[in-house]
Amino acid sequence: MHPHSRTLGVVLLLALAALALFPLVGGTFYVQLITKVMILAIFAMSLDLLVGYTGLVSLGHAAFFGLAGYALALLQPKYEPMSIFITLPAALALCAVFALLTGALVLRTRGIYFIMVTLAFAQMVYFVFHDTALGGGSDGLYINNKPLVGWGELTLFDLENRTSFYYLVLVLLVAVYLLLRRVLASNFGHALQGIRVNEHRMRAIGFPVMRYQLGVYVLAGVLAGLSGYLSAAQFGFVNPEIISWHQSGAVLMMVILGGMGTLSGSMVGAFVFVLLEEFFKDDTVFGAVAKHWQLLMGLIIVAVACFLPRGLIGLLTRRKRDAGDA
Amino acid sequence: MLEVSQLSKHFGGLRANSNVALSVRVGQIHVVIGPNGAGKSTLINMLSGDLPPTSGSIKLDGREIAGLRPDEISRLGVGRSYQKTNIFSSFTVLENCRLAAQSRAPQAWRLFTPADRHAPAIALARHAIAQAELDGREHRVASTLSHGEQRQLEIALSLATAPRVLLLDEPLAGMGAEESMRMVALIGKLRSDHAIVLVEHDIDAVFALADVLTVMVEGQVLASGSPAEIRANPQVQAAYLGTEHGHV
Amino acid sequence: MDSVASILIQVLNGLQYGLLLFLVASGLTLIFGIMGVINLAHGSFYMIGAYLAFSLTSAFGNLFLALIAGIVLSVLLGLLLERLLIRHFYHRDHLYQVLLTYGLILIFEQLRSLLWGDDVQGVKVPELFNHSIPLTETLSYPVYRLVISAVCIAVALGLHGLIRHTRLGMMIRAGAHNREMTEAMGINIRLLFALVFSLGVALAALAGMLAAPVSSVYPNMGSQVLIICFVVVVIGGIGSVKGALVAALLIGLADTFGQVYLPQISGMVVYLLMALVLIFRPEGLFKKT
Amino acid sequence: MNPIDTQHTTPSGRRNFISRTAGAAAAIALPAPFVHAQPAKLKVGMMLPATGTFASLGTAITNGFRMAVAERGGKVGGREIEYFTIDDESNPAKAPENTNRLVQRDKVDVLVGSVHSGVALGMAKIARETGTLMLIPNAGADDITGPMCASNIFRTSFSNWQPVHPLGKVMAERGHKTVVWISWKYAAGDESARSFKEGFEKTGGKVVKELGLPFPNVEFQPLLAEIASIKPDAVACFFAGAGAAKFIADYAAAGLKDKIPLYGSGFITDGILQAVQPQAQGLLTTLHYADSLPLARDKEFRTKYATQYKLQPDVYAVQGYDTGLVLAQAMESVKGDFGNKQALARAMEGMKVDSPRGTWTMSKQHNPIQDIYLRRVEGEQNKYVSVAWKALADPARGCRMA
Repeated sequence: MHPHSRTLGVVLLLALAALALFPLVGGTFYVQLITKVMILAIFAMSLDLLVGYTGLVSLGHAAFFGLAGYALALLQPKYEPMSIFITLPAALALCAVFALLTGALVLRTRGIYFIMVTLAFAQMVYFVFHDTALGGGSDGLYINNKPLVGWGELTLFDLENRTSFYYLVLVLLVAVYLLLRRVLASNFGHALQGIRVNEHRMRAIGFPVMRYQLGVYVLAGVLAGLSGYLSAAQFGFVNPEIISWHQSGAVLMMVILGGMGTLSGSMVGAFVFVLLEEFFKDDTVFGAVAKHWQLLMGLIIVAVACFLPRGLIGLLTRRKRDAGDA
Repeated sequence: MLEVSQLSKHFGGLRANSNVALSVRVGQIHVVIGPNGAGKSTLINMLSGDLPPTSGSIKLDGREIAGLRPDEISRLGVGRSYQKTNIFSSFTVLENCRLAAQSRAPQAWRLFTPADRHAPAIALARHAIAQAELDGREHRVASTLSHGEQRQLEIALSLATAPRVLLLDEPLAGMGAEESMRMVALIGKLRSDHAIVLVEHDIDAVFALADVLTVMVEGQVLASGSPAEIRANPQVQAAYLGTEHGHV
Repeated sequence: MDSVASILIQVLNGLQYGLLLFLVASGLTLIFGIMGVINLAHGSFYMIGAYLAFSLTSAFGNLFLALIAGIVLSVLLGLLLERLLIRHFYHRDHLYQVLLTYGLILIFEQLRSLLWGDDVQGVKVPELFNHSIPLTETLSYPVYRLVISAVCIAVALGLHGLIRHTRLGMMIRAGAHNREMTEAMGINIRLLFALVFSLGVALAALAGMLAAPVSSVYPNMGSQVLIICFVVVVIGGIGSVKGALVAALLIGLADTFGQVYLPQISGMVVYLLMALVLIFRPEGLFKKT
Repeated sequence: MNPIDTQHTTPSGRRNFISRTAGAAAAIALPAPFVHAQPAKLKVGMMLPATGTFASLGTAITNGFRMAVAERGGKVGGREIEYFTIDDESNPAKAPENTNRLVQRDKVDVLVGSVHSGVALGMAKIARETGTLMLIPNAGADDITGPMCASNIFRTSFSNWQPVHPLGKVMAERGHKTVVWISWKYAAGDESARSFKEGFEKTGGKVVKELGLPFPNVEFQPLLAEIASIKPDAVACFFAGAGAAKFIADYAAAGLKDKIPLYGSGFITDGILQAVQPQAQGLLTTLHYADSLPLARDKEFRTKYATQYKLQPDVYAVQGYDTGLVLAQAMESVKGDFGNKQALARAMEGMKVDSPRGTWTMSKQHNPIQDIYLRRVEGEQNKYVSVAWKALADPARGCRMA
């Protein structure tokens, strides 16, 4: 349905090459920063699946991000690592179950309701971790060791090494991107896009819309969980704030900033969003205004909402079609 | 094929349909006419599952389908078109029809096979496009089609779901004379392998196509029979044909 | 104190909290229902109201004058925002409304920081109401809280009268029902929307002003209120002022009793309530038809 | 671009963009000092809240710290200080990353932060991993100088255990036998609750009920009704900031003020008295600082601070100031040789700090051993009443550092 433009392919390959070479030249801090950006890119793509492709505007996507992070923190013994082959599937399964349960409820609603209800459910998860002793309350929990990539005595590679961790995230980012391209080009993916364009007619031509939406809701939840798991592993720390609605708002902003309904746009959005935040906070550039960096961020967000509905990718691609291009 | 009896729909105190009955079989076009507000669209919406009936029965091949969801009814072989064009306007013609065809295909849930290589759905889609006489426009984006072509696509979308029963809600709405003629011919051709329920205002088209006519007034069936019987029915003449010439 | 009195007092507390929530949520639900706009910045208007009360009370030395001036200012703010920004988002996807109003939250919060600083500030309870009524041997109930409840009830009645018996109310009802039809009836939809939006802003700001003397004014005070009000709107049904009232009181009571009897899960009680409502009434208790 | 830019240029396009903008800006903002003189500057990373609820606390700490350094001519141990600041937003979720920014990008020698305990815990984790010297000017989480204690992490403020521990003794002395405790249910609230209970029950009193509500919920009314029905001899509490102001106002409005005396951790009356002055009159609290302390050192500090910043100093300003003092004294004792970490740590352990709050000593677990004062609210001030506990040391449970 959506032929990939050759230029975009070339740009993506160049970006991949740059990312692959980056740790050879970048300082420790920047390697970590780009790791974070790549993790957020996975997060943003997972949300784009809902917002951009299926037309479901969720303002509670951070719930999955946080759940998986807490799953890692709670599963792993305090002072020793645990195999990623146990903790990751468990974290993702938790997200899938949560998506299935809440999805069955939130998908009964539409439009504004959907936005508010997703927000409220995420808020509920926030309070579960914030108010109960389960996850260390408002102080959160430490993850003192990175997950072990291996089994028993056998270790394939060591994630304590920042470069190894970087490459693991890079590989996962590419894998998620390819997976989603494949899924979006499939019958299932086309059905999702049909639902976004005309949900009513989709029913009339025989699609059990709710089941498809639930399917994509679970998929998006699981992928958001993957990014949350990686983020928790990277920083070794989880806290209720990773579930807060500001986190959900930020990732929504990334999706739109980059250009929703385009996987590459989500990745660009994650990158630019983090970069802007870095930039505005820099008091060598903005002096006293840096203290009020959120003001600049707010202005940018308003400007994007007003003038850049198709995001940065929309600036580059001059296609008139409104349909999602992968 | 499709048997409707005692079908009623109430919106609060308003009786949009009361005890409506009709039946249609393959090879037959059953036209429903009536003035605005007679409840024709409500009837179609109940048959397609868009509106749940308040009471009554809709049997498809003897199976009760009243109250099923639209997608369930669609998958049982009932296709419908809409009075107000209701297509995937940002998709191409082929994409529109392939999507519709896909819902019939056994591999609808396969996550990793590219849809545009999904042969059964594409074959079905192309067949529907040919039937709706849209050949050559497969790769046009739906929103760029002319009004008449969009109406054809509306029909093609239903056809791509390989229905046995077709519910057509004013397919000629907003069409010019020439476009209308083409559409009438198209619907005529579909008669041979579909059972068709047609709601239409255009009097010429109605009498050109109808095998059976049902006249509805204020949510009730006033009369039902062959076109000749209806024409001769004094009640219909008094209540309807007589007063609203040319616009049945 | 016997348990009956204890429960009665908690009911009073729950109702008072609920009524205040209603004031914020009613504007939110009207803006949702009539204009089809999702407004995340609604909590900011509550915050702005509270800060206005702080500044204006010290300027006028009197909360009543401050209230009046504050309402005028917030209506103006509403008109300005509607004219400059919101108006261009009526026909756009909710997504962009979310984005716009999310950006506005950040902007308002930083402007607040620039204008008023980041300290906690107090607003004096008006002398007239600055005493308490003894309820039990140890506990008394502050008169000002009763005043808040009374004002909220008056506003609720006023809203009811406005919607049922005035031309604006007729337009609001028609607009909530069917936008195109309203336009066809020759109603100036632009004017209607501008009025509804300012009404919403004024209601939220009024709630903030009323609450300021009991809650103090402080940074980020709007966001907590906002999310609870979302829950109110979801439970009550979008666009239904009556639904907002019932839901707000329900939440006020649930939250109050949750804190006393289920302290372990009190943060979650209102969300569980919402989930329950969603299971049985996905469109809220008072779905508008 | 400045050749001595701390950020190494790389061929990567993205990387270049970051470093170019930051580097170029740095070159504009700091032209001369970048080409540095001898000896090298000491890089201090200040990670404090600049936005949100705790923003004013961040400002007070920064002011205090800079004042201490300025008193020494802007130098510590003969080395000038280069500041790196970052807004931690009081958001623990961003703490590890923000800390990394200072430690790994800016390569700071010393980390100073933060207000929020969650943020400080996130910082401490990285400080432990990287061995960066960390000075905590506020966050009171017991764990930091308990199980998490480390040779390179020092706190110049208090542990949550400290300020409320003497409160039990104070209340017992006033004849209260049954007490209801109320606070937010979060780490600082829970730690204060435990400490208070321990202190009070040692005197034979009883905490008859512990009430709590989710942070930062401020709907206290139901809990006040609960207190009224329990009718304890007294109430003890821990809140902070806006919530504390509202609690004091609500407590008075509910008519409890004159019937059941209220006591609290000193934080409940800090920085909010302008908001709830009338309702708070006469309130007794315990903290490691007070207004009108009978100390010349304090009077001098307060005058100077008020002149310099046009602000009244508070406990946070003092903590910031002490953080500066600790760093300066340690640097002086190693004569500016920051590389000698062991000597630096030795200098800090057991260090006597001549603070405006009174002289205190750095414990072996790196937390102040300090006097806790009983204060009474008079006007807009927390007036000194007496020393509630002389030289109180945190028990530092779980700290395995010798």
